[in-house]
Amino acid sequence: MKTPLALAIAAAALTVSAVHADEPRHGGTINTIIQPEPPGLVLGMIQNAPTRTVAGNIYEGLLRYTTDLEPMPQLATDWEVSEDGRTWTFHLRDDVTWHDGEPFTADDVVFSADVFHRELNPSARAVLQHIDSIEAIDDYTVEFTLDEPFGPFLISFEAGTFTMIPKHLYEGTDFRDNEHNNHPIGTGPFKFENWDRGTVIQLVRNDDYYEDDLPYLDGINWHIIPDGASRAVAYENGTVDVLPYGTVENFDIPRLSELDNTCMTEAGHEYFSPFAMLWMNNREGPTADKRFRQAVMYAMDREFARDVLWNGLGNVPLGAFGSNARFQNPDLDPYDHDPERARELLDEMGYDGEEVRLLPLPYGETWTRWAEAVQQNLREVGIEVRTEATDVGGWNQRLGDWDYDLAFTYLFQYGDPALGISRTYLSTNIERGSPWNNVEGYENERVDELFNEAATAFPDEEREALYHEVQEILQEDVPVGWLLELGFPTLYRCDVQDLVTSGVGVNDGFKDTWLDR
Amino acid sequence: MSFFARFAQNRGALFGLIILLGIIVMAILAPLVFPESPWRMVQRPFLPPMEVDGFLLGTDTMGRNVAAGLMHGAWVSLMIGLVSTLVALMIGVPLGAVAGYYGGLIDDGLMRFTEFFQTIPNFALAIVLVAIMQPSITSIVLAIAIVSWPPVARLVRAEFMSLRNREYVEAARLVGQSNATIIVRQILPNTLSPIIVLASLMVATAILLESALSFVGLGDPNVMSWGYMIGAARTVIRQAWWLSFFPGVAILLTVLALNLVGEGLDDALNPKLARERS
Amino acid sequence: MTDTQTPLLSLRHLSISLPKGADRALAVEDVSYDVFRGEILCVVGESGSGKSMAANAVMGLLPKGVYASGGEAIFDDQDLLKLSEHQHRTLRGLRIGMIFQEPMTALNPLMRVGDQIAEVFEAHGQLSGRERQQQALALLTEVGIPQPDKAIRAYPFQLSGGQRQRVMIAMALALEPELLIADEPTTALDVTTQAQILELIRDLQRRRGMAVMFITHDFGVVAEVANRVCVMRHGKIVELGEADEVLKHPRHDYTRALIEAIPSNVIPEARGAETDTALLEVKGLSKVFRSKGGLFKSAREVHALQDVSFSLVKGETIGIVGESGSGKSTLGRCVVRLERPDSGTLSLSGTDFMHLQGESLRRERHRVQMIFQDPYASLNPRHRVGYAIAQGPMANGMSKAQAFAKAKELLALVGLGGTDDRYPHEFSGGQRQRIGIARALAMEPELIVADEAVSALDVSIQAQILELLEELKQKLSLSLLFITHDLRVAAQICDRIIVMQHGRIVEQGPAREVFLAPREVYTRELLDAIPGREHELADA
Amino acid sequence: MLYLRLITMRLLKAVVVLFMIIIFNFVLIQLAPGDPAAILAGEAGATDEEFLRQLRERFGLDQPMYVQLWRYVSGIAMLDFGFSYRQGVPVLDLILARLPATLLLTGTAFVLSLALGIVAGSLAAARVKKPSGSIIMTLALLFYATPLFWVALMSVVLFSVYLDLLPAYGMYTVGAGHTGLALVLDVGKHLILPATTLALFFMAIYTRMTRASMLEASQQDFVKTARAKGLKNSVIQRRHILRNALLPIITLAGLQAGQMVGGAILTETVFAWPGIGRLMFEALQQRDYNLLLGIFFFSAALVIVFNIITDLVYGLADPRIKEGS
Repeated sequence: MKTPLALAIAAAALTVSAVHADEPRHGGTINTIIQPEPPGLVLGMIQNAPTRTVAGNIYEGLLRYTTDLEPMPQLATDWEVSEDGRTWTFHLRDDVTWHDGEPFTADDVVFSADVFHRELNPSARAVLQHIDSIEAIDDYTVEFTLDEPFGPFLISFEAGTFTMIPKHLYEGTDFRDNEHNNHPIGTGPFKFENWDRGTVIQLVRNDDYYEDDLPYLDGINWHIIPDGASRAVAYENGTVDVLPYGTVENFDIPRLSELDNTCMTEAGHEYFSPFAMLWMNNREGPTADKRFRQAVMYAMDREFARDVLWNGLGNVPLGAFGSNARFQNPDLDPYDHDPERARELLDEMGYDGEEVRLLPLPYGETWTRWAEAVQQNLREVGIEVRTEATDVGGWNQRLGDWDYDLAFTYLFQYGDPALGISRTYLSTNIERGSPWNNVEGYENERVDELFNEAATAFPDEEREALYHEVQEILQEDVPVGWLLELGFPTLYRCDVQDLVTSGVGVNDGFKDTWLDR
Repeated sequence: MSFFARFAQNRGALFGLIILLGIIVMAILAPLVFPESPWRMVQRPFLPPMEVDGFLLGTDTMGRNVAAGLMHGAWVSLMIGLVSTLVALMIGVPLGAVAGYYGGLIDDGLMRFTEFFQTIPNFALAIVLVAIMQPSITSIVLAIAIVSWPPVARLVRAEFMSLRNREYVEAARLVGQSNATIIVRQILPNTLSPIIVLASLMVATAILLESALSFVGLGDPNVMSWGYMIGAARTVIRQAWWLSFFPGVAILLTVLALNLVGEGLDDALNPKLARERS
Repeated sequence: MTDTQTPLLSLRHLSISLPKGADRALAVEDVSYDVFRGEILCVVGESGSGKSMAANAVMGLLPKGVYASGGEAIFDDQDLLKLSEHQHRTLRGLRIGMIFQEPMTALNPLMRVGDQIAEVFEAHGQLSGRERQQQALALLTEVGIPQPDKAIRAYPFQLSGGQRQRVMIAMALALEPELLIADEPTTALDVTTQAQILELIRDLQRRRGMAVMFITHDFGVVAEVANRVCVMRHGKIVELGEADEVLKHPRHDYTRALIEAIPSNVIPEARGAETDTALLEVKGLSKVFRSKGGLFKSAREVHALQDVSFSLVKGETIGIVGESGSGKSTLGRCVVRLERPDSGTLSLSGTDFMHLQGESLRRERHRVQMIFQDPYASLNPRHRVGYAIAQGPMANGMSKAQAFAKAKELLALVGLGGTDDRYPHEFSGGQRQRIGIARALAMEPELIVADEAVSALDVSIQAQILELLEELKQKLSLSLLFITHDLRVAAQICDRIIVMQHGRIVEQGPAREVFLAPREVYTRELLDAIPGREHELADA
Repeated sequence: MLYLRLITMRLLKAVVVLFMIIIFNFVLIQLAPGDPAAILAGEAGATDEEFLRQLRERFGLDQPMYVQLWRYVSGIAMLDFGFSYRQGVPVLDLILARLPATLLLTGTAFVLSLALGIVAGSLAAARVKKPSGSIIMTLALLFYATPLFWVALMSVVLFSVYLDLLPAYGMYTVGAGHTGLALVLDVGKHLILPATTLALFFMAIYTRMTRASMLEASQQDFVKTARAKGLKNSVIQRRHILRNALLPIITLAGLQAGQMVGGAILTETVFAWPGIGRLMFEALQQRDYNLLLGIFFFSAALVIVFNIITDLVYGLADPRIKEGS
């Protein structure tokens, strides 16, 4: 009797009644924190985390993703793919307007993807290189043609990656000097209101938003507080209601999460799945020896780091693919904490006590502490370690110049190995100047082949087999140290409802949020 | 009255000296009392003081012994304070001596140079220098020295200017002593007491400066210093007060002791002033 | 001044204690003397005699740690030593006024002169603001300040030393006190100014009929102003009596010694030059000091020396006499080449001594040496005196052993044998001056310049040093350029005298001539201003 | 007239010093590792050569160093401090936006520390050897010896968290929409903790300095003269001793006022005060050269302005300078 649709509705109704006592209500402004202060708010021009977090509520992409990384309609209502997996057609909503009142059409999509992102956006370029053409079929239909099937194509339409930029304001201008950069215009549920540098960024409700009733909130204030302890105080004394991940130090989380009326969720980071790694320079020094790298893996007490430094949040990874990643191979031999084994490996390779330099990640206290713990772990198996502190600039430079032996980092996985994982191991991705490519200098032809084939293989079963094989090779070679799949918790007052409704969390989640006050 | 008797007349100075000696003993005994690295994670994290035997001051965020860190840190803090002061003296004393002794254009030039360094706020310059050289003991010591030599140069210059026309200096010139001999043998020994007093205060300031640098994350990551301990404990100040409290008190006491000793030295080296001041 | 009168101030068995660690326990021991209305009592003594202490006790201005430990000081039937600070304060300025030695520092540099005088009235709640200013003006007129209407608005730094001392006197006399205490009020002044201030004090005292307690170290001043004298030594009274009596017939040896130590007016015969070859020849010497313009100041030029010419023959002693600012010290410093003259010539035994520079100057320096004024500043406190003397020869290439042996010899020569391993602070002022002389001699110089070499010493010591110089002159046939502000001292030791004023030579000639028959007005003024000279001349 | 000449002379000197500072900083920062394009690229989380090339070209980083320096110096001559690489806003705008906050903070702290320091110092000088004097000096020594940031942290914990009396951070209550007097009061409330914290250390300095200077002044002959006049002790302390003792304090205060800008880095960071001290630290970490140079320039200029003011005040206070020449 029951159609799937009815089922869904029933389930939704059930969820609603179970979780909320009330219907969503309008009104109220939410106070939260942005850390660090973003350099600008035009997504696509700037892709760093704080820009994504704020501007994801101003701009939108064609799709959103659930916490299981399934696509949801946003500006596109539905989409289809051709048999050969090369042609994708998106149907757009016809009732969308930009914040300045102009209608949003297929031309904007073509402009954004083909012109704007091609010129400015390196992470979009990684996808765009697989796209032959983008055409507006009519005002509300867009067709993408790929040169060959590309596995992660459909996962690339998140607001922060393929941001929709208003063609009528940007076409023909110098994008970086466009006057609208200081007053971003998007299609999103919130409009830019004010940015008092060093203090606050304020967004207000978009009254003309196309989805009925949404958003519920009158506005969002993103407070800018540079000191971690002060940010914790801001939450404690009630100034802010939401602490997005990364805004308070991990040591504060247990204490804060036990405060009255405080809830915590780890959901909302699935799209990024931040994966902490230890770069090991494969080119020279002791780290060039596979056995040394294996010894490092055995020497590190990753459970300790997770439990003490990350409050037990997150997951010690098996290997190169995180547990959230698609196509993880569960049958690999794990690297457990085994100092004895590490010493054996070091003896075997004849490690002579040559000093290795360790670069911590200059992103706050937890990372500094972590580097200290790893340093101590390594010293205890007999590795001479010297920590070299750098600031963000120095860290970028040193990694870009490959001037390190061991270095902390974390990378986003972007939902698909072809976007987030392969970039770290492909030898074609060895290039000076960037801290995000194959920085360790790992070269393995077989690995290159497997990753390249898997990216364009179709359908998924074929991809899985290829990815499983590559994981076995990586597990043996240990090009980098796999430290932790980070759990980035979001803390909020329990009366803030529907805060995290997608795989990017608060980055685009405030449109559904309402206050039960 | 002997030097020490005059020094000991100032009860504060005596008190300061005792504290300082205590801290020096701490620094020297550290490797004996805690032979293991202070970085070693030895107990469960966030152990409050006096809860477990052998962990008088508790453990830190990663289960490292605070008492061990404090004792090893004494050595580091004192060394940074001392060495950076010595380096600052090595820059400031010759500059000030030459400027004050020769006067004229040389003085003008050197003083413009000194003023130039004083025009940039100290702490800002120190931060920039450490960041550029990358944090390490050497860069921290250098940065502290570079921002703290101008007062030395000014003091030495002033002393030299007031002494260079003293009759015994003129007498030395008249008997044909060379300028270098006059600077080193006639004038310099007579400027030592104010320099010693200033130096004792500079050591204190250097320790404060080092802790402030560590606080903003520019400490040497390889050594356990008090500044580092506070910087590291700052984020957990709410749940583990003892982590920033003990090193904070240690800094406070050291700086206090050095100041008291400085005052005592001043009294003992300038007995006339001391009588007026008391 | 009859003994039947009740004294205004009466000190009875006064003792004053010094703080622990001082060189003696009591600054003043069992001292009794009276001061009567209408008289000037001179308390005279050398440094360390405790002569000022009693006055300070009377004023309630004893330094910290010093206190009256016995006796009493009766002023108008009350014991000043027993007064509370408040009671004492109401007496100060109102009934007892005081003036001090250093006119340069005794006035608040940040307050206008008029306001500082007006403060005296304010302190005792007298007169209204306007009246105070008027009164201040009247006082300034009375003490003879030029342009009192301007001076009243001036800051102390704008006045000369003598003018400041007049302001101090105006302040002390503002409320017409019955007793004026003058603590060495003229010591820091030039001799001509000193004469004027002494005259002023005497004049005011007579007109107002007040009592003056005048503290001084100078018997000349005593002769000039005193009705009665109280001679002190080591905190005790040596002799007390009528001024004439004490001066003419000192009963105590110490008093006699002091009076005898004053250079007399009897001038020894000039010895005459041994040769007539000029050792030092100075021609048309000029020196200008330029102060660099500061932020608020414009650059200033001072012509310290203008066209100075003279010559000194080997074995001769020439005295350069002048008041402060006359350029006499600059001349001395130019001769030893601590300063470089701007123009003129300066030659030593025929060699040009003026254009030497750097290393060549350093090599020639030993030929001219200097004896300095301040015995406390002229020896490096960190060097043993043997080394202080030896370092000169060593710098000129003598071996260490030889130099130290020589130092020992010279110390013996100046009467300090066996003291070469002591530090300067272990010596008295006079002894240090002897060491300074030994240091100069160590270089075996052709010429010695003595710059105010005895001015900082007590008269008795001064006499000894002069004697030593005289003796050395004979023994070593020294050539000496003797710079002093004191014509009498110059006349005692010099063959010839040069009188300087404003950087120029006013008069030069044989000592006897200049002293007894001066040709120039200025020289005569200088001579007339010497305190007590008329008195002595009358005696002689 | 005199003042006019003074000011022109000082300004000329200031221009020379500032020029030296520009060159010095420029060279210094060029020596630093890390180039701003790489950092921007790093922050973006993804890069390729094209992106870096675009950035470098845009900021003129592809030019030789002397060209960069020349552009910068000639820009400053026309009050153009360039563009902030990271924030995409003219440097001058960023600094001017933050400058008032810093001036408010340091100005308040300065006045507070100077006033309290002088009062406490004179009290301590007048009560030498008495317990109250010793207590003041002990406190001053404690404040002097306590790390600034530590006091800041402790005061946040005490006053904002446990007592909930004062706001812990920021300059005003965001979203409260205060205007007029309410805004002034709001900012005032936010100012209390940072200004007091910053002031404590400097207050300790001024207290000690005042006391020493007063004791020295009280040894002067004119104090004895004043006492001989029969003046009350309080009048002597105030009119004679304090006035003379203030002269060296003015000089010191001028020097310290500049150092306060440095101290403000710590205070502004802990209290999230939106001033240039904090901006500087952020700019440094992000290698935002133009911004950093701009801030250096401004803080040096601030120090120079303070020094000129000091000279003028000194000139007013000391008649020997005012009426000299």
